[in-house]
Amino acid sequence: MAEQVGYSQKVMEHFMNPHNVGAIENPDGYGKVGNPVCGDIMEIFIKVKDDVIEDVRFRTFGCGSAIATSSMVTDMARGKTLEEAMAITRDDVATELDGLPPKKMHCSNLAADALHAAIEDYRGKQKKE
Amino acid sequence: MERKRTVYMDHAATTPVRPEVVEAMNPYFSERFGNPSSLYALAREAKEAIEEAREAVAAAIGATPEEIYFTSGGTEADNWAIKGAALRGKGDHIVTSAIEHHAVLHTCEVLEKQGYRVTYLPVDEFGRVEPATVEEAITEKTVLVSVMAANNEIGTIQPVRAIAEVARDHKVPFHTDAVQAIGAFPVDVDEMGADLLALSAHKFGGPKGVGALYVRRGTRIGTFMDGGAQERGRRAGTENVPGIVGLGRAIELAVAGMPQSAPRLAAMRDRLIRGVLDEIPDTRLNGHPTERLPNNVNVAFRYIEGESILLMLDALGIAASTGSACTSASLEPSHVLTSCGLPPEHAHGSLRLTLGHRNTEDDVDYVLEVLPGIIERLRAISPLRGEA
Amino acid sequence: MERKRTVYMDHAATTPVRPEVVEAMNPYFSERFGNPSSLYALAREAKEAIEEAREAVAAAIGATPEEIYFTSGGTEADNWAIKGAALRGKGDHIVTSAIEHHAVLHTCEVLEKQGYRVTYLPVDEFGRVEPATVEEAITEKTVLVSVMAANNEIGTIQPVRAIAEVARDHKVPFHTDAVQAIGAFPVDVDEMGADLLALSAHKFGGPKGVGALYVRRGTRIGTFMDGGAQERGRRAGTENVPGIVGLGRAIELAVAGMPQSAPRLAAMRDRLIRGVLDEIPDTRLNGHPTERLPNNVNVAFRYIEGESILLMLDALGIAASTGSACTSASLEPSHVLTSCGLPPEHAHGSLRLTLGHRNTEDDVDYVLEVLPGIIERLRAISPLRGEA
Ligand SMILES: Cc1ncc(COP(=O)(O)O)c(C=O)c1O
Ligand SMILES: Cc1ncc(COP(=O)(O)O)c(C=O)c1O
Ligand code: FES
Ligand code: FES
Repeated sequence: MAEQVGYSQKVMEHFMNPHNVGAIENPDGYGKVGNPVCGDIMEIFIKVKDDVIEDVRFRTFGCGSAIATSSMVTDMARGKTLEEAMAITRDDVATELDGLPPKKMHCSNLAADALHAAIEDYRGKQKKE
Repeated sequence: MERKRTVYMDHAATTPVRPEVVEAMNPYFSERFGNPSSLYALAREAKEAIEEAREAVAAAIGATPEEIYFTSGGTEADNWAIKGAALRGKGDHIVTSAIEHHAVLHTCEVLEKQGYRVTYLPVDEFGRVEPATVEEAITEKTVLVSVMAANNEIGTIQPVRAIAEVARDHKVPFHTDAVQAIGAFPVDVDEMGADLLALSAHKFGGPKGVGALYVRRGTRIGTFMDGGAQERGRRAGTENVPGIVGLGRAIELAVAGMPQSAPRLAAMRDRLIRGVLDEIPDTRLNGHPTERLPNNVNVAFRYIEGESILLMLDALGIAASTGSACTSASLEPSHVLTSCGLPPEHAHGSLRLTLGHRNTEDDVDYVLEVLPGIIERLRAISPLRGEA
Repeated sequence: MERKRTVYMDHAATTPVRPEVVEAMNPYFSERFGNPSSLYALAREAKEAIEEAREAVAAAIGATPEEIYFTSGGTEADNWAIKGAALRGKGDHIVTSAIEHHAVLHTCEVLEKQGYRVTYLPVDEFGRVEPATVEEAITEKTVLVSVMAANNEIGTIQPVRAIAEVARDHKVPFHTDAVQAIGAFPVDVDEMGADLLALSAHKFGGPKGVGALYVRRGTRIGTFMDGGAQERGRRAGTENVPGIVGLGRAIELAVAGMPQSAPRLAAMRDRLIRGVLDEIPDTRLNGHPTERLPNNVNVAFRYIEGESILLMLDALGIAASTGSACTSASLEPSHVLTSCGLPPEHAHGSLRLTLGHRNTEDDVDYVLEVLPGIIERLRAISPLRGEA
C-alpha cells in the first residue's frame, strides 16, 4: 500500500465543523500541550460528575489534523468515565478519523495528551481537596 | 460558506503548462522522437529543436546559446552550480543567504559535511541581503557567492547587481537562483553580473522536470551529471526533448508577455494586499513593500496556523500555500520568515497567494470575500487570541 | 537504390512514446498540473498519480513502492547509485565492468579524480563478465559493485545473479544498470540480488527525461540531488509529474506485453543476423550468440567505417546506430567492442540494429534487401580491402 495522501473525509468533516469548540469557565480539569514555536497548542477543558466526563471543550492552534483530532477526542471522551477516557490512545483517535497521513500522527498524539492532562489535572485537584 | 469558484493562486509552486507550449511539445513524443545524439534525419530534427530552444533561452536572459545547459529543473541547476563550483574552485568557502531555496541551502549543508565552510548571510526584516555583508564575508578561500534573484516565499527581490559587483571585485564567481524571476521582471545576465544562473520551466508556463543553467563563458565548474557526451560533454543524459522544446516556447511567451502581465499581476497583488490588511485585524505583510515579485502576496495572521487556513481555502476552491511547496511536508516554521525576524508563531500563521496568467479580478474578489470569515472562524477556536 | 520505406531500428537509443502513454500523460500538463508537495485537491491528484506510478514500477521489478525513487533518467539513476554509495561507504574502492554505459564509467572516472580506486572488470569475447573476477576484485575497501544487466551496444546479458551473490557474500552493495533490460526480459530485484537498480522510461515506450532508481530497504546511499523534501527527502526537485505518469504506464505496458513482444522481436533479430551473416562476407556478430537482448543485432563489417554505413542507410530511410547514441559524437572506437577484443578497425565498422514495437517483418526484409549493396559500395572504395 502506498502511504496515505491527504486527509480522509472524516478528518475534513471534523476540521470544517469542529465539535465541542470553546472554553469552559471554571473547568474541573484543564490540560494544555504543545508549543506555539512548533506551530501547535491544544487546550482541553472538562467538567466531571460522578467520575464521568459530562462536558468537554477544546481550543486549538494548529494544523487541520490538530483541529480534527481535538474535535474527535472531545467527542470520544464525552460521557466516558475518567478511566475509559484515560485509555483513549492516539491510535484510537486516528482510527476513528479513518486514518491520518504518517507525518500527522503526532497531532493525534497531542489530542490524546491534552485530554489525559486535563484528567490528571482533575485528579490532582481531587487529591488536594 | 459555499464554494463559488475554483481559484488557483499558487503560481510560485508551479504553473499550468500553457496550451501553446503543450502544442509545441506534442510532436516530440511519438513522431519526432529521435535521440538527438544519433546521426539520422529523425535525430537531427530533435537536435535542431533543442538548439532552437537553447537560442530562445539565451535570448530571454541576454546570453549566448553556448552558455545555456539544459537540466532536469531548478534544483539540478542549483546543485550543479554550487557543487560544480566547489569541485573546481581553489578554496573551501561558500557565501550564500539565509533565505535561499532549499535547493541551494541543502546543497550547501551537504558540502559543509564534506568539509566546506558556508556563510549564510542574514537579511533585514523585508528579506533583503545587504551587499556590504557580502564584502565582509568573502575570504581568500571563497569559491562561490550564491544569492537568489527573488525569493519564492515572500517575493523579495534582491539587489543582485550590487552583490555580483562585490563578488567580481574579488574574482569570485557569482551564482543566482532566478527560478522565480523569469517572466516576472527583466533578467539579463550581464546587467545582473551573473556568472551562473538557474531557471526552471514549470514556474513560467512550461513543463515540470526541465530547467537550465547559464554558465558564463570562462566560468570554471565541474560536471554534476556524468555520462554521455550530451550538452557538449557537460551534462550527460538523453535530453528531455519535449521538455526542452516546452521550456523554449514557455520562456519566449513569458518574456514577450511581461510588459502586459507584470503590471496586471502587480495591480491584483496590490488590491489583495490592501484588502487583506484593511479587512483583517492583527495581520502584517511579509516581505518587501515595493521590491517584490509582481505576483506575490504573503501575509501573517496572528493566533492561527497556516495549514488550517489552506484547508479551509481549499474547501472553498482556492489553492494557496504557506511557504514553498517543498517544505509543506515539514512541520518547521519557514526558514525565510524566521530569518526576517518573525517569531515562529507568526511564521506558522502565514499565507502565500501567488498570482498567474489565468487569474482575474473576479478571483481577487472571491478571495477577499471569503478570507476574512475563514480567519475569524479559526481565531475563534484558537487558544492564543485570548492571551494577547 | 531508392528509398522505399521508413524503418526505425535504433530502439536501444530511444523509443517512440506509445500513444497510450501520451494519453496517460496529457491531463497532467495543463489540467492536473498541481505541485505534488502542496496541500490542496489539485496537488493531491498529482501526488496520487505519482504514487500510482510508483506502484507500477515497483510491481514491474518485484520491489515495494517505498524502494522506488524517480529521477530524470537512467543517467541520474546511475550517478546517484554510484556517487551515493561512494559517499556513504566505508571505503574507497569500486568494482565495475569495462563495458558499462558512460553514465557508469564516466561517473567512476570522476570519482577516481577524487581519490577513489576503480577496478574495471574485463569481459570475454562475447562481452560477458566472469563472476569469479568480481571475487578477485573485491577488497575490504570496496563500497560498490556495479555491473549492467544488459549491454546497450552488443546486447549481451550479464550473469547478474552470480555477480550479486559474490557481492553479497562480501556485504558489498550491488548496483545494476537495467536500462536496457526492462521490457526485454523479466527483471526481479530479489532474483537478481540487486540492491540498487537503474531504469529509464524512454527505452521502453515512455518519455525521455524520466527514470527511477530502486534502492533496497536498508541500503545506505547518500543523496545526489539536494533541496526540497520530495521523494521522502531523498531526491529533491519538483516532480516531473507527466513524465512519472508516463513512466508508470509505459512500464506496465512493456512488462505486460513482454511474453508476446520478446519472442516476436527475437525471431526478427535472428532473421536479421542470419541474413546479414549469410549474405555479406567478412562479417561477424558482436556480442553473445544466445545470452542476448531479444531486439539487438550488432555486426562488424571489415574494411569499412560505421558512420558511412549509417549515412547510406539513412538516405534509404533506415535509422540505425554504430554503438551507443551517446558516443556517436565521438571519434573513438566503441569501448565495448574493443573490450571484447575487436581490433579498432573492426570496431569502427560495426552496425547496431535494435528492434522495437513498431517494426515488422517487412522492415526486416527491407534492411536485408538494401544492406548488402551498401556494404559492397563502401568496400569498393575502401583501401583496406585490398590489403587483406
Ligand atoms: C527559488 C527556487 N529555486 C529552486 C526551485 C527548484 O526548482 P525545481 O522545482 O524545478 O527543481 C524552486 C521551486 O521549486 C524555487 O522557487
Ligand atoms: C545501459 C544504459 N545505461 C544508461 C543510459 C542512460 O539513460 P538516460 O538516457 O535515460 O540518461 C542508457 C541510455 O542512454 C543506457 O543504454
Ligand atoms: S499540530 Fe503539528 S502538524 Fe499537526
Ligand atoms: S575521417 Fe571523419 S571522423 Fe575521422
